Amino acid sequence: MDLHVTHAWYLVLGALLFTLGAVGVVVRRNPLVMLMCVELMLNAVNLTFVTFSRMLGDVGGQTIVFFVLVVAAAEVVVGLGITVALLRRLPGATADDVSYLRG
Amino acid sequence: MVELVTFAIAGLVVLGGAVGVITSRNPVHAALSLVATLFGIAVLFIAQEAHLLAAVQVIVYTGAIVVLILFVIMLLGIDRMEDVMSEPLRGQRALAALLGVGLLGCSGLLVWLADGDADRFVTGARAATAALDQDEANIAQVGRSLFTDYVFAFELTAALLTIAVIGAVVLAKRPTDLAPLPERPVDPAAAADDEEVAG
Amino acid sequence: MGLLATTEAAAHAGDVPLLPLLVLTPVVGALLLLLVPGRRTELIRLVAFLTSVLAAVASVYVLAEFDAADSGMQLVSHRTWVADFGISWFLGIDGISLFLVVLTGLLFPLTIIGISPGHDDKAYYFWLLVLEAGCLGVFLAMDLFLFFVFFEIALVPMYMLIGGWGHGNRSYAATKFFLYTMAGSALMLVGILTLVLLSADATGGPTFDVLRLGEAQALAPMTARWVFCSFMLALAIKVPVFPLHTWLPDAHTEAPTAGSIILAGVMLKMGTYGFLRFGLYLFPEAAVWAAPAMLTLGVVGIIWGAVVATMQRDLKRLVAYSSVAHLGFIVLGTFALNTEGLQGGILQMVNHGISTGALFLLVGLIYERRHTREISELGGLQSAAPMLAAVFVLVVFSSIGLPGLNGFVGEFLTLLGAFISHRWWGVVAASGVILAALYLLWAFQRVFHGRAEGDNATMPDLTWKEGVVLAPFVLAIIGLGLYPRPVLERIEPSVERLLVHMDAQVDDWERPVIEPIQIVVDDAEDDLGDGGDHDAGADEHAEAGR
Amino acid sequence: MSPLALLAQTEAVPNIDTPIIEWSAVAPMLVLGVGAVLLLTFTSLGRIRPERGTTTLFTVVVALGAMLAAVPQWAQVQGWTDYRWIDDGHTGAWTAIGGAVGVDGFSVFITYILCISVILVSLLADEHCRREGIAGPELHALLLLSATGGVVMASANDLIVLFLGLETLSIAVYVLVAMDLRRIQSQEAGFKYFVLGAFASAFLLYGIAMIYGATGTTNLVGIVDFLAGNLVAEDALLLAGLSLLVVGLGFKVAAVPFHLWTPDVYEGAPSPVTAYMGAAVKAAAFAGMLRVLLLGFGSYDGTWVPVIEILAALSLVVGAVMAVVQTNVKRMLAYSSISHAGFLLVGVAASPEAGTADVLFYLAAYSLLVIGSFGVVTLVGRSGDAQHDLADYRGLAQGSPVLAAMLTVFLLAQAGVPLTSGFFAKFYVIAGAVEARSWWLAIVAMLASVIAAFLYLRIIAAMWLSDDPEPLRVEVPFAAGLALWAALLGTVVVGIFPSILIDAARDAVPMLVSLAP
Amino acid sequence: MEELIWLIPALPLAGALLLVVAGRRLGEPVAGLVATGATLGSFALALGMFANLVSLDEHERILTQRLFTWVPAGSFSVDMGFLLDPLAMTMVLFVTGVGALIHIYSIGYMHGDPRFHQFFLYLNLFVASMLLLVLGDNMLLTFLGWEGVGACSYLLISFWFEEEANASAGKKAFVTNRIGDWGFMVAMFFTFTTFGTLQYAEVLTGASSLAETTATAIALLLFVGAVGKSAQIPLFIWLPDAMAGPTPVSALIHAATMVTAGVFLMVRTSPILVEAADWVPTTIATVGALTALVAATIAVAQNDIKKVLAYSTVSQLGYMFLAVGTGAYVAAIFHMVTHAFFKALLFLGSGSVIHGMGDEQDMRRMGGLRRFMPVTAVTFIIGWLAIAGVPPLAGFWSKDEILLGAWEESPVLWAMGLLTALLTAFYMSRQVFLTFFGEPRWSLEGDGDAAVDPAAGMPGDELPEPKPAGFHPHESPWSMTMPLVVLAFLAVVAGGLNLPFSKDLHFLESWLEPSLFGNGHHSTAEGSEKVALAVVAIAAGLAGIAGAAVLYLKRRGRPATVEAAVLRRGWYIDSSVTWFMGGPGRAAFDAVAWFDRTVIDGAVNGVGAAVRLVGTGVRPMQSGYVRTYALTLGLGALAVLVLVLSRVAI
Repeated sequence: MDLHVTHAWYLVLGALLFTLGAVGVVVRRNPLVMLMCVELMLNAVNLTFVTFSRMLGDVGGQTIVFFVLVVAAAEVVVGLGITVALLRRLPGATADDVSYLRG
Repeated sequence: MVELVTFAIAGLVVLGGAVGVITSRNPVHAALSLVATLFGIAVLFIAQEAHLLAAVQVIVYTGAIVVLILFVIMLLGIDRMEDVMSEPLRGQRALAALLGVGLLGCSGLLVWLADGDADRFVTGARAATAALDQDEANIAQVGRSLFTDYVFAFELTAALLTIAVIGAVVLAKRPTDLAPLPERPVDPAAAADDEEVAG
Repeated sequence: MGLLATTEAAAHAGDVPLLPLLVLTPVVGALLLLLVPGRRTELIRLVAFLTSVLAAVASVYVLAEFDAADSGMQLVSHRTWVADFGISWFLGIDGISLFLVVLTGLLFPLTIIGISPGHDDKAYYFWLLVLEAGCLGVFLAMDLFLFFVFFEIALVPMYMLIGGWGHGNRSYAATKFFLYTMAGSALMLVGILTLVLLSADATGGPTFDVLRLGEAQALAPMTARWVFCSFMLALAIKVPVFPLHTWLPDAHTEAPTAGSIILAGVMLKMGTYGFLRFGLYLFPEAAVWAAPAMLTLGVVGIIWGAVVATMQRDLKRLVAYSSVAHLGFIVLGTFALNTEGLQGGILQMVNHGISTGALFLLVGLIYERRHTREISELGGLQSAAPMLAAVFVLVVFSSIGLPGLNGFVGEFLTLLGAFISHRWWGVVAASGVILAALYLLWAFQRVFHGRAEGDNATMPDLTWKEGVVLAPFVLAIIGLGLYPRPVLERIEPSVERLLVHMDAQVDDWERPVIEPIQIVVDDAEDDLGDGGDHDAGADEHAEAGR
Repeated sequence: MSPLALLAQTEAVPNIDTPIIEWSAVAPMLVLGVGAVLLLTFTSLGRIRPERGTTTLFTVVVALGAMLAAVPQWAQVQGWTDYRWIDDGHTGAWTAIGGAVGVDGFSVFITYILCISVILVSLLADEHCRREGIAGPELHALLLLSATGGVVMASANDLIVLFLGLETLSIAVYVLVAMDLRRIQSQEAGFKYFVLGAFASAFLLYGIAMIYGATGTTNLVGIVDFLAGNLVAEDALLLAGLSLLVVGLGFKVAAVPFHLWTPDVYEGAPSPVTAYMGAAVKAAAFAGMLRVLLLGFGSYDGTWVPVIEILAALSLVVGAVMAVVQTNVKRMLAYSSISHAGFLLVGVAASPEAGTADVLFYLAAYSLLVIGSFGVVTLVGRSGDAQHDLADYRGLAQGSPVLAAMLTVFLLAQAGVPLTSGFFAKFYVIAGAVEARSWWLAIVAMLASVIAAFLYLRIIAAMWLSDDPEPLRVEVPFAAGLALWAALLGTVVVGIFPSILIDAARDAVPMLVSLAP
Repeated sequence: MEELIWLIPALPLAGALLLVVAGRRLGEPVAGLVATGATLGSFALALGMFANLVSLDEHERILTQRLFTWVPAGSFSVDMGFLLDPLAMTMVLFVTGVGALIHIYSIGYMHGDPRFHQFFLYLNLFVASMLLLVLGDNMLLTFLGWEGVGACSYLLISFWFEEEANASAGKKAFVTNRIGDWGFMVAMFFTFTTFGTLQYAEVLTGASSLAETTATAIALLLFVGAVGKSAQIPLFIWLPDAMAGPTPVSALIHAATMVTAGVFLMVRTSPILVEAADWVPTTIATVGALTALVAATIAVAQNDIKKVLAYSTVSQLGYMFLAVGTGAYVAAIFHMVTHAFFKALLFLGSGSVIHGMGDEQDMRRMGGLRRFMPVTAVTFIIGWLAIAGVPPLAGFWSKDEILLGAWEESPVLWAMGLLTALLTAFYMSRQVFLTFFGEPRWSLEGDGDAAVDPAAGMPGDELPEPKPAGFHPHESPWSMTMPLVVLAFLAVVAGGLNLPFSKDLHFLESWLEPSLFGNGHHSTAEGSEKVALAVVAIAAGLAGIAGAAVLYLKRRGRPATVEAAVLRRGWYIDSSVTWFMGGPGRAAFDAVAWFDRTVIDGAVNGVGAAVRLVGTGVRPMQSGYVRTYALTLGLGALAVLVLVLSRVAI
């Protein structure tokens, strides 16, 4: 059997990764792990971009990944900043503990 | 065949890492799993001939981002085990599973609609201006793209990074005279009852 | 368009812009009030009073300027407001609105001088004047948008008046009033826009000009009915038509006296006025279609309002429910769709404003003295305050519809109109006069008759000032009852024009008119007489068929 | 040479045809961005920190400068011959910098909304920061930077530029929200906003990726050309991408069911920042949404209009209903902003039929309203930014009648009472919906506005109608007073003479123009 | 002369206005004199007008005057205009005449009342309204007067409002009348839609062209109006209660004038009645006869001197309707006039008695008053004889004509009328005997424990307290007795208006001829038949008197057998109505009010509550947990995806 790696495989892998990331954000309580899960999602998108780039024969997709990386970096910086500030007040808090605002 | 093996191994690493991220009780383990995933992705980049991105992926993500995360974990000492087996929010997991299944179902639907052939719906015009050229180095191509089509976006990243810097600075400050922590709010449903009824 | 041109030509081009002046006078007064320091109560009252008197003078001047023979819009003021949507500042007056404007103009100074708020005078008079502007605007606006603006803007001062100077449950009542009315008008806005936008082709670009929209009649019948319903809902809530009336008792009961007077005297008329101006004029076919339903609601309102009023323990609430019944008559007259009914309806609007306004004023005076509105707490007031009782009984009679007083003429004409077009509705509605006597006289008996005890026995009678305030009401009650002709005369051409318009627009409908039997000369042969009988019978059938 | 060049394996770098940078096209964002950097530079160079009044003044000047810089753009777009002090020969809408930036009336209009928001919010924040100990010039710098992102969104002709603009805006706002380090609520809000924002961004990005796959480009002009030139039979990927775009943008505009962050974040954020979010973030997000959906996917309106309509209806109703049961004024206004987003979505849904003028008008009017409302909230919140309960407003009318009157006007305007800008805003949106023949949505919108009116009345009643209150005297600092008066003036003037604004909004047509060859 | 018609009602109206403005200042007795003067002026004017009318040719005896258009609306137009024809003239004369007398009487009767001037104000207003009623040249103006008299009646019945009963009686009168007014109004609607006008001139001349159904409807509805105003079954219950008002009011309004307005209306519109289906007059006659009989039976058992007269009035009004129903319009008017005289006389006499007895109204506390109040007694006795149908007094002639008409219509009706006549004679005699004859019963006989109450044992409800010893009734002042004398004179001679003996003596009949459009009933009975009937009637009257004499004068037999409780309670009609209104009626009203409050308003508030409930219910979704939010967001995204993709996949 000629098992050929098609583009679809990459795309499905990306979708799987995205899903895992999304589920991770929803089920994990540690703020940093949540952050990591978002990174998983972004990476899934990156993979998708690169795959499309290859399929389309267009370098633009790869360039976009570049920007996504920058955004991810900036997000992480700010996200970590916020988390640090938050955890300074509430040492050891999980995401669920941060629920003063509700209703 | 090489691609198949590469894909299989890298794919497994990617997924394994991802599962590790979302199941590790220890955040440090999660971070390390993330590194695995990122590496896997980098390999898949290479498999798709995006060499520059593979390099950047490793350098920026694993080298900078994950390390930063690890620093914070250490700094705050929040490497406490998280009880991943229990879920305080009722229905959260079931619905999360629904979300996961749904998203996968959607992608499955897409694949099914395309009859397994992604090209059927990746209908985009094959690039004419910035075509991937097998002869030219990947880096040059990305570079050209970056400075032509995406030059504005490229410039814009400056603002993004500036903000990140300011944000880090601002949020790292240690405030004086903290406001006391508010009391835990009561259940919102109960809170609504003792309002006056009008209208 | 031609219509507009002629009416504009008819307006005195060189004269002062009377109608804008009328609307803007209270606004200016209100703004002036803001400049007066809050401590200077007397000055504030003076400014407010003078402003309202000025507006009253202007409204009377409008009455004087009004050409009774002209059925179209008079004293038109037309300025483009929002060009791209065809919105304009378009004021005009005709027989339909004339007396409502005069009533509004005259009612406000009386209210201002008659009742003092007790606290926060500045804000009180400010809102009252804003309210006056809004009320006048509603009756004068001939641009749908402008109408809507005034219709809505009047809510705010009334909300504030009820909420700020009302009684016990004022916040609840004010909110209910505001939201209920707003709910209706919210849908009306959708209706207005639908009408305007769907007519845009026919009118050459969107326009809110009522006259042009009415002439164009561009909507498909079903659409027109839907839009009509949206108008009706909003207006019916305002009137209020049964079963949308329950905000009224609350609002009236909790409102300060001034609020009640204006609410009953002026604001309820916005709805019935809208029925005529917009419901009938813009959607003649739909109005004909809906007439039986509206008549039914009118009749139910008359009887329902009366029955519920009978059982009230709160004097003000009782009067409020009596309004529901009275406005049922107006609805009845309006949807009779004939000259008699419409004229009666309009006259009844004025009459109700006077009678019920006076009733609320009197109840307010009693409340000021006794600090209660509970009927059971009162009793035998006539011995302590014979003048008050005398005026009260007169107003009660007017409200009951005693011939010779104002209430009767309008009531009779509305019933007659209903009878002409829909016989049985008229017959049933007429029984409302029985119930009116029942609840009002019973209330009067419980409050004024019997032996006075406790505080009731020492209640002071009317003061001079109160007498002066009440005098115009009394005069109007008697005057309009004995000589309503000047009013009816001015109303008639416009009503006639409206009906001609409807007649022309609705294909398979003719406005109900009576067809008197051929009177056979005395010395006619018997068989001729039989022939006459036969004709009459045929007429009856024809009428019953409609 | 950049590090990238060092990585290059080739010996000779070929010449690159870099696109022309039309400075006039990016002048406003440049002014804003550079202004922010300059602000930071100046303040960090000086040893002594300047009075914060200076920072505010500087911010106002920068924003005014950006507005000034936008004037020639407007003149160009409208084909006016005057006011073109930077004239590079364009007339009408045009596209610049390699097709990444579009200059049209729409973008200029949004630029104005953003700049005015920045000015008013910085005035509001002036005293607030001093009182709350929110450090340094960073708040103002972040305001300017996020506005830069907003302007980028409004003029983005490329999805990835839009995304970057969005992130610029958002990340800055994450920081702004979390900035009040004394209050844990602020950090909580920042955290929630951040996590959810990043989460939503991922969806948005995934959507962009799909669209990229389906059309082969992220440039809106390219997408339109592609869709016009090809009959896409298998458009599932495109539709999926479009859906995720709607989700991502729906999150930013706080449409139900992507709205859950809104009340918490609005409540937790420092009050001036809340004002900014209500005004500027919403405006930028809607600008982005309109640009993408209307310009990029105008031919797919059959797909996205129903979705937007559902989101609109949900937002209208949920926002209004939830607002009714709140007791915290900030939260009430947050929910009401969701309802307003619903109104705006009604306009968006109608935009293929009725154009964007109604949405733009609404955005402009609402910006002033929300800044005014939250401005008063800022002042009444007083020390600790904590007095936000409905009960805290008792007696405001007795102690500070002018402030109470102002809030009343703003609230009535939000309720859509005539002679305020809010009325015309609703009016135009409903007109749009009627023009688009979606009566059901118009009716839902109006009914929701009635429900929402209840909550405005509650606040008004708390101020004016409560029994025997202690008079509540609130200090009004000069700068904040200025901002409030400006917002009030705008609200009332536009409410009486809407032509001023609606004519401009009608001229502000969004347009996609191919890059000139 | 006709241009002065308006003055007739205007004079009393002016009097009323003057009293409104200056009544309090004028005070007693000037206010009374002013009012009396105004009415007398009207009377004088009416006399002049009468002379003028008589001088005209018979066919020209219709004077009209139009003042102004009252209600113009579309095709509807009604004038403030007057129609003075013989019928109206008759009414005007006796209204102003009797009215003036009662004004004079009231000056004495109301002496000392703190609201003396107000009383005369109302009286004047009443006279003005009554004159409008009879003079109006269209139905609407008649209705104006019709309601005006009703309002005045209300005001006067509840004149002494401190007593709850008086106030209730006033209200009851007005509301009951309103039921009739409903009929009148609807009748006007019918008339207008049929004729296009409400002018009598056109309506009555055009009536012959009416379709029978229309005429039936109008006639019936007018009759409903008349039933209310003239206190016929079933709406008669208000009139006995109306005696709560001052006695002159009872005399003027509730005996002589207002209550006869219904009869006037029926006669006025007789051309329509003629066109109606045959069963309509029959119904009217039956209702009339039944009312007459029932009221007479009730009157038999009343102890209140005014109540007897009140039921008597109802009964006599029934007579008049009997006449109307049998087409004997002239007889109806004739009886109306004679009744006005003798009933006013009786009421005023009873007022004089009450006055003299110190406000005692119960006849069981009277007796032998003829010695104390000779003038009153004599005049009252004349009134008694007149009403009892003793020839040659006025009542005999008019009653005889009615019975004649009834006989020709149906013997049953005649029999009912005759029985009524018998009863009338009986209860009137009973009244006279109890009041003026026998021994005084107002105070206890003897002293201390041995004191005996002379009234004890008389049937009836609880006795009023006896008067203190030494109480002496007194004769009334001249202002009260003078009218009595005048009225007594009229009661004696009024029969001369329409004597049956010869066509030439039918003064009234020929006088009214132009107003009746030839619709008057002309007796076809033979002279002998007439005489026989008259003899039977006289015999019945005498029998009644004799019976009463036996029972009350000679004190043989037990009065209680006659004065059955069921009669005293008025066949329980009134109490049934009261029970119904207070019981099921009130409950129904309460139910409606409850429905309004709970269901209709409840629905409104329910919407608000529902919004709140939903808000509260959805609130937990806003749990504060960022993960919930993320999940919702994700599911929302999924929903959008599914929504959009489902359109592709399917």
